[in-house]
Amino acid sequence: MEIPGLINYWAVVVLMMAGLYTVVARGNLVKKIIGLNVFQISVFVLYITMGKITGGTAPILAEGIRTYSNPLPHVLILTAIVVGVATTALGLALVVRIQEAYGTIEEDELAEREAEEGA
Amino acid sequence: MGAVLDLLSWASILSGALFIFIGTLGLLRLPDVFSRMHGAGMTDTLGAGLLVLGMLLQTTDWLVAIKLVMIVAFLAFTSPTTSHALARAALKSGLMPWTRAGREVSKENPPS
Amino acid sequence: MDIGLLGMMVVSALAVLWLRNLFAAAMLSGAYSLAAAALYVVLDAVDVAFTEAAVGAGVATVLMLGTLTFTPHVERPSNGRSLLGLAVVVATGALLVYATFDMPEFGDPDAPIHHHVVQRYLEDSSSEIGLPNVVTSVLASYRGYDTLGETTVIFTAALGVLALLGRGRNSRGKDGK
Amino acid sequence: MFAAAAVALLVTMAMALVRALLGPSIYDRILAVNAFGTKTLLLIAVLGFLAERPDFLDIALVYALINFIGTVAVTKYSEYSHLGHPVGDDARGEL
Amino acid sequence: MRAKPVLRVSAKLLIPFILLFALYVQFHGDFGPGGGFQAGVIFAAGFILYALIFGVSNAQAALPPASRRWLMGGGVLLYAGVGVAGMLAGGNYLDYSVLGETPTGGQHLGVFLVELGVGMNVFASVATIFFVFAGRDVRRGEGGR
Amino acid sequence: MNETTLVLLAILVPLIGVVPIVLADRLPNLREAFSLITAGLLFAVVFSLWRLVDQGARPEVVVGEMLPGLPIAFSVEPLGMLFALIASFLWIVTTIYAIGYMRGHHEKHQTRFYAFFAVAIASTMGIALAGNMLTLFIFYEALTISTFPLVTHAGTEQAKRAGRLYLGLLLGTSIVFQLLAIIATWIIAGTLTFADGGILAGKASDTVVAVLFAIYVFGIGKIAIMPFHRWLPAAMVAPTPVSALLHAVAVVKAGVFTVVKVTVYVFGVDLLVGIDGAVWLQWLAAFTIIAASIVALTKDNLKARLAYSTISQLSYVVLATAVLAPQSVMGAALHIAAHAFGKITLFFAAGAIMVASHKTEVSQLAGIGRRMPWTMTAFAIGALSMIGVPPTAGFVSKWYILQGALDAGQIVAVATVVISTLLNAGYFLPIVYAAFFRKETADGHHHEHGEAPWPSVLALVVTATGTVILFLAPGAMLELAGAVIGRS
Amino acid sequence: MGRALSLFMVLFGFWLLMSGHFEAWLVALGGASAVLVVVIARRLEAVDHEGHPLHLAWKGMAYWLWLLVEIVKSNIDVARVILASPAGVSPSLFRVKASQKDELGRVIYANSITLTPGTVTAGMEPDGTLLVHALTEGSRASVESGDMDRRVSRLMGES
Amino acid sequence: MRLVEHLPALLVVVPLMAAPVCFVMRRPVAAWGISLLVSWSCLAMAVGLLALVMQGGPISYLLGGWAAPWGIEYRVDALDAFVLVIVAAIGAIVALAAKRSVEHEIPEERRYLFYAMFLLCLCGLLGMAITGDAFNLFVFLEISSLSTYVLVGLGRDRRALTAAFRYLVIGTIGATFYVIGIGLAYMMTGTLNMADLAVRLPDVAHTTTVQAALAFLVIGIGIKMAAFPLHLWLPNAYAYAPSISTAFLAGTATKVSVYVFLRVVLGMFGGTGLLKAAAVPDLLMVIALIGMFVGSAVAIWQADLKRSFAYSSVAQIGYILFGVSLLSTTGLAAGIVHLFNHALMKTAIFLALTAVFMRTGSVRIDALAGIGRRMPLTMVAFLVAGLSLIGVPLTVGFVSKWYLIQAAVEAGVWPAAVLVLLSSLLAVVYVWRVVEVAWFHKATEATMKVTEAPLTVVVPTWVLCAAVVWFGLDATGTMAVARTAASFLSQGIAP
Ligand code: NA
Ligand code: NA
Repeated sequence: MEIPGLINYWAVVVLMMAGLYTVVARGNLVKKIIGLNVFQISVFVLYITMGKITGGTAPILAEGIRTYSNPLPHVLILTAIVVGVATTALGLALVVRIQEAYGTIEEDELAEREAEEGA
Repeated sequence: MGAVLDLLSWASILSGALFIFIGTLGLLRLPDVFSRMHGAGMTDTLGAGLLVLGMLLQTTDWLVAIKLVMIVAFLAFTSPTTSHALARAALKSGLMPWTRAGREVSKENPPS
Repeated sequence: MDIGLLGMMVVSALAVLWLRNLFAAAMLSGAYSLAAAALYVVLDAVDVAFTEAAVGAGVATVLMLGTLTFTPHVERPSNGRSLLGLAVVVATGALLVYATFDMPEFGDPDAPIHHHVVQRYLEDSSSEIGLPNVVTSVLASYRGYDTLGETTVIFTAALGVLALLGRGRNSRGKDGK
Repeated sequence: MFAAAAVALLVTMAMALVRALLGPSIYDRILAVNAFGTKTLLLIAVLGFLAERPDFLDIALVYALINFIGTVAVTKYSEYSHLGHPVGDDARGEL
Repeated sequence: MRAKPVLRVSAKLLIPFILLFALYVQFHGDFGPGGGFQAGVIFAAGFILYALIFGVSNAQAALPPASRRWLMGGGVLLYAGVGVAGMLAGGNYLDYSVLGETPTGGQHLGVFLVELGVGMNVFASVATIFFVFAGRDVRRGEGGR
Repeated sequence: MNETTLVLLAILVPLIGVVPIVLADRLPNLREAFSLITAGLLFAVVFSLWRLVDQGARPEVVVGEMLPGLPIAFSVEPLGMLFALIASFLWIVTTIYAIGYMRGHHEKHQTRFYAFFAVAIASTMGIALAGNMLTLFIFYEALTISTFPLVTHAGTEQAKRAGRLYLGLLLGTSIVFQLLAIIATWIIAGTLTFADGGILAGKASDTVVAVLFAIYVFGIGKIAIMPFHRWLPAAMVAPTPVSALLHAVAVVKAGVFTVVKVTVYVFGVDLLVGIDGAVWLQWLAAFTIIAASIVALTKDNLKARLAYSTISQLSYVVLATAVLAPQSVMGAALHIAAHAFGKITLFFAAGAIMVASHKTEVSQLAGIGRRMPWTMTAFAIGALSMIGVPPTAGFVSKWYILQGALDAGQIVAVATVVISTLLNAGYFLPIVYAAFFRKETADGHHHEHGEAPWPSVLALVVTATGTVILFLAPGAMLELAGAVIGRS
Repeated sequence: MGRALSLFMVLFGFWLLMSGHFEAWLVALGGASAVLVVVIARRLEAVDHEGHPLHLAWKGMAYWLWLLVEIVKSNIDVARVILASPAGVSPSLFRVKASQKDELGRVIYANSITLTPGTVTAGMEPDGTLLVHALTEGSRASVESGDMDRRVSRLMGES
Repeated sequence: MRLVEHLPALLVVVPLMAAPVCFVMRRPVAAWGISLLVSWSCLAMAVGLLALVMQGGPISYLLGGWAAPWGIEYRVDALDAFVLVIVAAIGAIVALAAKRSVEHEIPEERRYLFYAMFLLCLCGLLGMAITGDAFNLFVFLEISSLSTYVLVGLGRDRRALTAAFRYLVIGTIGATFYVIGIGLAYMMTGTLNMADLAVRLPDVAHTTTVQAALAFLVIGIGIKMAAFPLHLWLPNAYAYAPSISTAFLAGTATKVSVYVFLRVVLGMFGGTGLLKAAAVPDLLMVIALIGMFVGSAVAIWQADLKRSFAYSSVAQIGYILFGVSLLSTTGLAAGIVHLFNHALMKTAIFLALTAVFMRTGSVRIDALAGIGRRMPLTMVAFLVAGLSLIGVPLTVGFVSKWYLIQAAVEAGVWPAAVLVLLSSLLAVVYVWRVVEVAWFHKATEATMKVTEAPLTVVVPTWVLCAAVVWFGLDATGTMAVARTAASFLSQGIAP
């Protein structure tokens, strides 16, 4: 495998790990959503990368073009992006409600307050 | 004719890129956010303008040409608005421009 | 080209994750969205780039700020914990690296992905659907059902936001629903 | 030549990104990201020429039209800590 | 409507172009990048810009909740309804070929309609989400509900 | 009425009886009348069925397929018939007794008591008449659950604890062991239908058969074999009629019945003999008999002493079965009947003493025989039957057990029976002696009393008489028990 | 109404220029789209002399050309400063009075200032006073000279 | 147009289209009426499909008329149809009970949204169960997930919000893992059609890419089905969601995820030989057994009964996975039939708790003191379902247990069989402590005045209880379906 190809996947790995780590380790709920976003974006890059053909162009048919990159991953990722936006919107709505209900969006403080109420 | 156009186009693109580069350099090297705005403004105006001009000269498709022109036109509308909003917000937030004298200039009493 | 963009994308994403000022993070997330859009263009995914552009520039930042209106915009430093989390993340990363060992080369025209289902889309869509943009053909027709689902997803999210945050019809204000 | 322009844009994007990372004020970051956006827009346009596919210009056009919405939102937020003012009848909060 | 002049003027100038561009994107997705989703988002972005500058209440007045509701629900129903139409015309669900005199004619019509449905729904959904966030009162304190 | 209808009626009559009982919630007389009528009807049904079986009929009824290949089915064979006869007869007596007891004691929730009693009887009928192991298991579990509200009738903390132990041990053993054994049997044998000579012969290795047998035995918690015996003493907290149900009519009897049934119709005596698969069980039963008897000696609480006596007596049946000699298996069947009549008499007596004199401890009973002569005479008869002295039923069953053990040369079993007989005498005879020949002690809180309410006395007189009759005229009982081992 | 019609024409033109497809179907869609946008813009109260400054169309051309030259010049100035000595700039914040009476004129003036690198309008007060940030003394002087102010006033027909 | 031919599409599209109608109408009662109508017609369609499939074998429906693998295919075999019936049946029953409970727990102005969400969730779950396309599954997974987050977050207790958020975060990670897995599989095969994937994956099974795909899929789906130790999102989500949401989700959501596991992991990768090579069955068995014990044990200690039975669900997923882990026809059939059985009994339990909550305002165990006599219908229903959870004969729980044990013994894993049985004793404890409180404890002041719940809630609960007994008495039908489904699945698994 050539280095350029690897780099794309490395980026995917880095984004994925960074996003996931933020989700797991950061206590701030907004940060978790951001982390989730980055995590999802790594998948977008993975798909789009696999659809590329060297020497190909965008899959919009035109005269005189032989090679098109694979449109199917594009279609899938369009859907995934929409899903990502939808999830983000919903997650943030929950964050707002949590802030209003608890006065904080830090996970450990939330845990403390919930512990006060009893399991 | 084609060669002349080509040359013009390359020159335009090159100088556009140059202005963009210098503007960005300003973004990096100028002392505070207000002065950096001027650097950024260069990119939006002459940098973008020249670059697009270069591309314009390369294309034969009038549809492409029109879209290029529109890009510049819209940039010309949004760029000053953005800068203005930004500068106003920065001032309102209490951020004071850096000055040669090194003294802080109060917003209420700017040197006039 | 793609390497540079990817690099910037990764850097800005990392910065977004790193910054404790969520307001600043929201801003920088604009940068990685931009880099991503450019990257998609480089990788020939223009429709995806277009979507990223519209969403990144028009919606994402605004949504994030809309949330920060209600929440503190500085993240409290957390006590550096979660070795387990780190282990999970490393394991996931390792798994993905493992996955790359046998992947087809980047851009390889002989990769299996380019030789099965997609061929019909590229070869026959102009006669079967008659639209130049193959992405649109696949999106709206061959896999139109996915897109119906996608529309429903957005619809669901909007309803969900309304259900969670919307002001009641009977409470004050003209709207919220 | 387009390739050179693209590379130059890439370099300046990186520079803008540096400013976005360095800050120091929030406004520096806004400015830098906005500048980053302009360069991306131009890069996408150049890429269209590079690939000889003018379809990409529509993407650049999107950015030209709506990139500044984010900036407006940010400045509004930084001034009023709220995106929606005026929510009711009060006239506060206009930009 | 006396927002700060610079932004006010720019917004008034730009918004019609943003909206029209959104419609352009909506109807040219067949030929180039773009389509219903992108168009819906851009269209909503126009309203978001308006709300940012002139206030949410003014924006809501221009785009009342009822119309948003109809657009949201109608968008989904339009898409799903095209599928049902395909069924009624003797094809499978979402088979557009049977909708026109020729299969490609049917496909064109079907794609056009479903993209329109997507656009309507996405526009209204995104606008609604924004309005809900931006229109919320900050003063709801802890334990609010 | 044909035999199929009778079999189904045997299960349905008590179930249907629940309806009028519950409906008559506010009318105690009517409710109890319904209970008695139902009990009487059931006995009539079972008796008719016995007449048919006596003439050689072996009715089989398949109700329906529950799991693919596994029907809910009934088939009547002598052992089950014997069990059904005893249980249905004793239900009548117990109901009569309960009417006196429950009223005398002013118990709450009497409707619930009669209703669940009826369900328990229905379950017992199901066990007795089950045609395959699955059906038996279903009714076995149904019996556990339907008796739970009876055991915990008092609703006190103590009752709750007893209920936990009851449910925990009975459900626990049946779910973990019995079910496992049944499913394994199904896989090995491909059938669960009871058959003469068993269904496992030649289907599995000796080890598997031995292990499976052990799992069965431990899975039948109702035999109260040690170490799964604790539920029985704990359940003494329940009203006396319930104790009668547990000890005599249904529950523990269902346990030992199941052991005999599994031994004879699932494994087949010959199969187990061939592999010495039950020797360990003899030892365990022997241990339980002796240990429980010794514990009984130490108990001053009368019902607790009776409870440990039951644990000991149940293991007689297990021991007799484990000897695997035809005579002793027959003895086991006989002992089910003998113990039922004897133990129910003892419990009725204990309950009557409690209702009439509010005395619960053995040490309080000095001289009570003069105040309650009927009761204590019956008690004496029951005690003799427990010890195995003529003219009581206990003698008959012990006789067959001993004979079988001697035939088979099982010295352990013989010794156990002998030793335990002495122990039985040791914990029963002093009570009888004190009741009739010692003076009432002046412990301060005794009061003037005579016999318990007449229904209670009537009931215990009937069962005591039954105990004697089974000795004097054991014909039917011997015939049925003999049929179990193929001798008629 | 005239403004609405004019806006329609502009938008329709915008559509045709972008579209490049002249099939009847798409042109009709373009027309419908433009109508829709005009209707919405009217609801948004964006179709007024600010939102659609039809009256400035012709004079605007000349002004734009002039501004273009100014932009080029100031770009070169600022570029020189950045390359020579970024630390050597002498920024200042100062007030300048916009002489236009119409707010639209002031906005055009303010934006023109911002468009020319070296100066940024950082505020506008109701009386027309602009708060301007300049990068160098030279750029400040060019604003204070009032040349641009006069040209904008002329554009607006106020002088 | 022959309606029967279009059943697969209509089953999903009808609730999908009903949701916007509810939303546009904005009338809570009308929304409820629509939900009721739609969910019952879905049930009718699902039953019809099951009948068709059992008679005539698998059905394929090409959406958009495009042949698979180019278009999206609906493929209905016995397993799909069975799961569809489960989901639709639970949806229908819950819709019946929803009105009063929703009136009790959801503010009036949000009720129509609740019903719209319910319909969307139903649509998503049905879509997941019916689709034959791996990516389309993701889309419907998200429809159901997003609506689920909302259905949870609408709970009255503020902890519902944090629970929903946590569910959203973990659920999204799970879904994203799924997408990664599908992406990797797609990369090596070029197809997204499940049947096509099953054909093509064996050829590339030796690649690390496909192996990693399997791992991502297993983890992703494992999260969604709350398999131990990936279950952390579930207890709070079930505990603090509105009662009726819990009743619906407990009976459907994890069930469908298990179905996805069967369909994707076994169906697609069964032929690759990777499952056994990667010790997936062994791993699954260990996880299943631990999950059974941990879930049941933790359930015992919960003061909040919804939480307690949520943990019980974790344990029950363990049972299902145990059956699956054996990979034999009996094991799979046991797992599949337990999907159905558990849906019945758990929904009945949560509906009973819904009724309790309506009357007492709490489902903490001490709030049930003495309630047995005050709400006899509700609590007896609870008892019946509880007995089934224990696995008492004549209930569906017994049937499940029977086949699980049978499968374990057939496979020769006796110790596992014993463990399964032992763990069901824990169910005795957590069910019986409720029985004790309800019938043995004295009524408190709070429960003194409590009366029986409205019939609209009690009747649906009893319908489920009747089903619990009915299918416990005669399991030949359900087992026939489960066996058909299982044998189809197990045929595809490479030795
Ligand atoms: Na498109
Ligand atoms: Na400027």
